[in-house]
Amino acid sequence: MLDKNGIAKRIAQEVQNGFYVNLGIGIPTLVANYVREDIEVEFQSENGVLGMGPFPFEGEEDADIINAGKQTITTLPGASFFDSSMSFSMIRGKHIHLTILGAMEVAENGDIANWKIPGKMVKGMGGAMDLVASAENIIVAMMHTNKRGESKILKQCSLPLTGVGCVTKVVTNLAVLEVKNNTFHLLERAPGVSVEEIKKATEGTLIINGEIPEMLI
Amino acid sequence: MLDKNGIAKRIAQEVQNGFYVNLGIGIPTLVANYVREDIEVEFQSENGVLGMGPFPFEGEEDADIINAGKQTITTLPGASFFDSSMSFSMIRGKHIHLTILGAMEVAENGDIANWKIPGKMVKGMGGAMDLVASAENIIVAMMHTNKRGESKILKQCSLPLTGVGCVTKVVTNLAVLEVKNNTFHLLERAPGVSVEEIKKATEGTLIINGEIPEMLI
Amino acid sequence: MIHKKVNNVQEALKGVKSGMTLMLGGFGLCGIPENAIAELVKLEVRDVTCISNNAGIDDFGLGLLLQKKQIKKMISSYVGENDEFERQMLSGELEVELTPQGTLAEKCRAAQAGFPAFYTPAGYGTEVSEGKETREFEGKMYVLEPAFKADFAFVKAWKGDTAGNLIFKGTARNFNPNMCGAATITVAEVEELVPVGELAPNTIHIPGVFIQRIFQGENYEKKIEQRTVRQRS
Amino acid sequence: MIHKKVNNVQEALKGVKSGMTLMLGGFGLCGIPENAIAELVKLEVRDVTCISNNAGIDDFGLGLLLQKKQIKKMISSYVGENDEFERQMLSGELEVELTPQGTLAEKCRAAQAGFPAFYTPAGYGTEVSEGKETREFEGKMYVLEPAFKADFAFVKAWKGDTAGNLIFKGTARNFNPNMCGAATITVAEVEELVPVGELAPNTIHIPGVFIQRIFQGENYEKKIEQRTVRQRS
Repeated sequence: MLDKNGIAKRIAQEVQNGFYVNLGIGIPTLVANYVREDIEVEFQSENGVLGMGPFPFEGEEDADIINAGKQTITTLPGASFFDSSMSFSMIRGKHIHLTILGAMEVAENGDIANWKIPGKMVKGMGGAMDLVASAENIIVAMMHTNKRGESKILKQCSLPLTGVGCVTKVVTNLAVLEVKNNTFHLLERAPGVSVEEIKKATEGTLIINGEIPEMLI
Repeated sequence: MLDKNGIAKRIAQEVQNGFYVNLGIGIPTLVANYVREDIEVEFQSENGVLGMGPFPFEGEEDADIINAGKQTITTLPGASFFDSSMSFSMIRGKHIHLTILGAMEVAENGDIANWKIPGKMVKGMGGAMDLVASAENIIVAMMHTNKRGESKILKQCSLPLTGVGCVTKVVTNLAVLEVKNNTFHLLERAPGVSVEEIKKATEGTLIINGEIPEMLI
Repeated sequence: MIHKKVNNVQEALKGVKSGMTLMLGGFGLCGIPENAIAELVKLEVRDVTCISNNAGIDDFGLGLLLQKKQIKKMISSYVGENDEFERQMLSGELEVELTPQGTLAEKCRAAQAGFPAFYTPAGYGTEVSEGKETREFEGKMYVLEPAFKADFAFVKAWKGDTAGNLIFKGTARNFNPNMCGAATITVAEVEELVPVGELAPNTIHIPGVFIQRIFQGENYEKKIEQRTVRQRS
Repeated sequence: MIHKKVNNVQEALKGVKSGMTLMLGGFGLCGIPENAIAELVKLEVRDVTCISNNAGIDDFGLGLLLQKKQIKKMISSYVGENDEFERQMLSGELEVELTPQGTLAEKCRAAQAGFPAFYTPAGYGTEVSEGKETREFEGKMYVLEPAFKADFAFVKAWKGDTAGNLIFKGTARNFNPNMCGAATITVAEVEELVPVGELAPNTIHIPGVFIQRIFQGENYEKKIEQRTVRQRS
């Protein structure tokens, strides 16, 4: 089974050379730490920066330079700043190759819910709705089940949707799943996790073809 | 009767303190020369400059700094450069207070034609259609009649329109006309020009109320 | 040139009244118009509608207006950092319209640029598109979103000149440029107000034409919401 | 960072074929991609559709492509400085689509920003709106204009870095930024190509994400169409 860093590490393998990548808050933010050094990649944050670097050294934080999670950041050579409208031009115009974000629920038709629990939690969608409506390559980083052990990989989302039919891949603490033809296709198992365990933790239709390899991370 | 500079001089009196002004090619360009020095004004050119100054001194021309008439220009302190999309945001968003442009025909309902003579002259509308569709204060600078002595101040435009119902004022070599309620209202006569002469040169409905003063220029 | 300088925040906010719709720049606490917000608290205007990506934190930013219950309605994309906000929203004291962030930015830009409405894919098929016109273009569905209408926009820039030209810094830029000229009156506060001619025309982010009033801001706190650092190795 | 630098104009134009739709920046001869145009002439691509505000003059800019009859269709706002253009248009050899300048700019920006279409008041009630969908918003009429689709965009900037970041100069900016990312492949040529890190992130007009290829341009002529000067007094 993977922890949050393990999920991030596995997703980092999906980052290809030349990709512009938008990382959501939470596990996705960790992905930047695990991308291979020989891969050319630039991270965009929708609040208006491209070419994000690591967190600043203590004492070098600049209140005017943050990411969409409101964390202080640095920039790498080649970085640029821009306004919100241009930031979403990049996103809506499909200039960002990969979007990695968290979710509360994912459904077998690619629907995603991650912004609202009616009556309980209403933080807002931030940039997530724009991202999932436009990105062609959306990887969700999430736990396979909730704290009560119930599956979050569903036939249908029960929470208000963030976007419809948009998720292409899901990486959880248990597995890597591809979303296509209204089903989840099991691609990889997390280290030490059996196909049976994944089946049990998955409510949505799960397609298992042949031997399922264990992740290499 | 006014010459081109006279028309420009009269129109310059319409420029109020605090106005951003877009000047079309031809007579309108001359208006900048006659605005009173104590008036705060900034000239915009739709190719992407605000705060235009006079032509450069010989030898100081810069191919990268031109106006929409492709003339080399200078900028004044406080000037800015921007892209075409932002330039028309200023225009479409009604941030420009006064548009002065030339015309081939103006009609009593405020229609204007200035971009095309079918089969003869097709230079294109440039920014004129955007300007007349959005500006709330449009002054046309033109000759009252064409070379054959025919009126260009019409009941209805015969040429393809640039915009509909948009012209607010016309300053010609003969008169100042206000366009309202689908009629031309004679406000001023050019020096030495009689009301009769203006009537004869005007095809559109002309309203003459009381004594018509001669322009003060 | 046309002078836009006013002497202080009081003059800059002249005409702001209860019941108005206000736009406020900033992302989280980054690039917010701190001086204008402090003055709005002092003015005790009430029942205002605020268009702002976020709602500040409990004791800073728009949280200060929330504390005093001056806000009737918030139009934002993310409001998750503010307990008082959550309390007022859940109790029904505060009306909240949540809008996708890119849609929020473009509704500002549409107002600035004279577009009445625009089609965006964001929110299609979700509750955000409920009751809204939707339309297909080349096999993809879009939602029609109208431009914002606001009485005042309050933006904060790094440098500005007396003609209203603005330059922003880093990610404090965010929504600020898109809100310039998107309201009837745009008020810019700047960290450094310079004489006209000092900003190179080629480096200006927002030309003064979009700004009605500009003033030299004071005592910027620039609070950091998430101070994240790494260790020197 | 992601490297966008190619070694020369030949490499930059790889894949350009007859029959394609090309966007070209510039206003008049100001800010046009001189190197790309020269190479298009050499490549002898034919039947291309060109989206460009103007069509150059007889012996420069897009006039060079017109001379060789390489252009099938021009989409422009103003074409009045070119006799060969007029001849080809009146004889029917050349198809011409005249579009209001602000609409032209926004059709580029819509393609860049992922908007399928937009409503503009420009051209309503004129032959430009004939056959197009029109619509009223709050008592004013608007025309629905679709985003452009193009295979290549050729833009010219003043400075650029190897990550594709661009800074334009003066009014040579014009349509260039709006065309970046508005075609499948955007090729930027620059007067000065600098190593990554030399352009301050806050001064970049167009981030490299919109650019696929960048190269150091050569031998810029920068012809002036209307050399207007005043006398020293």
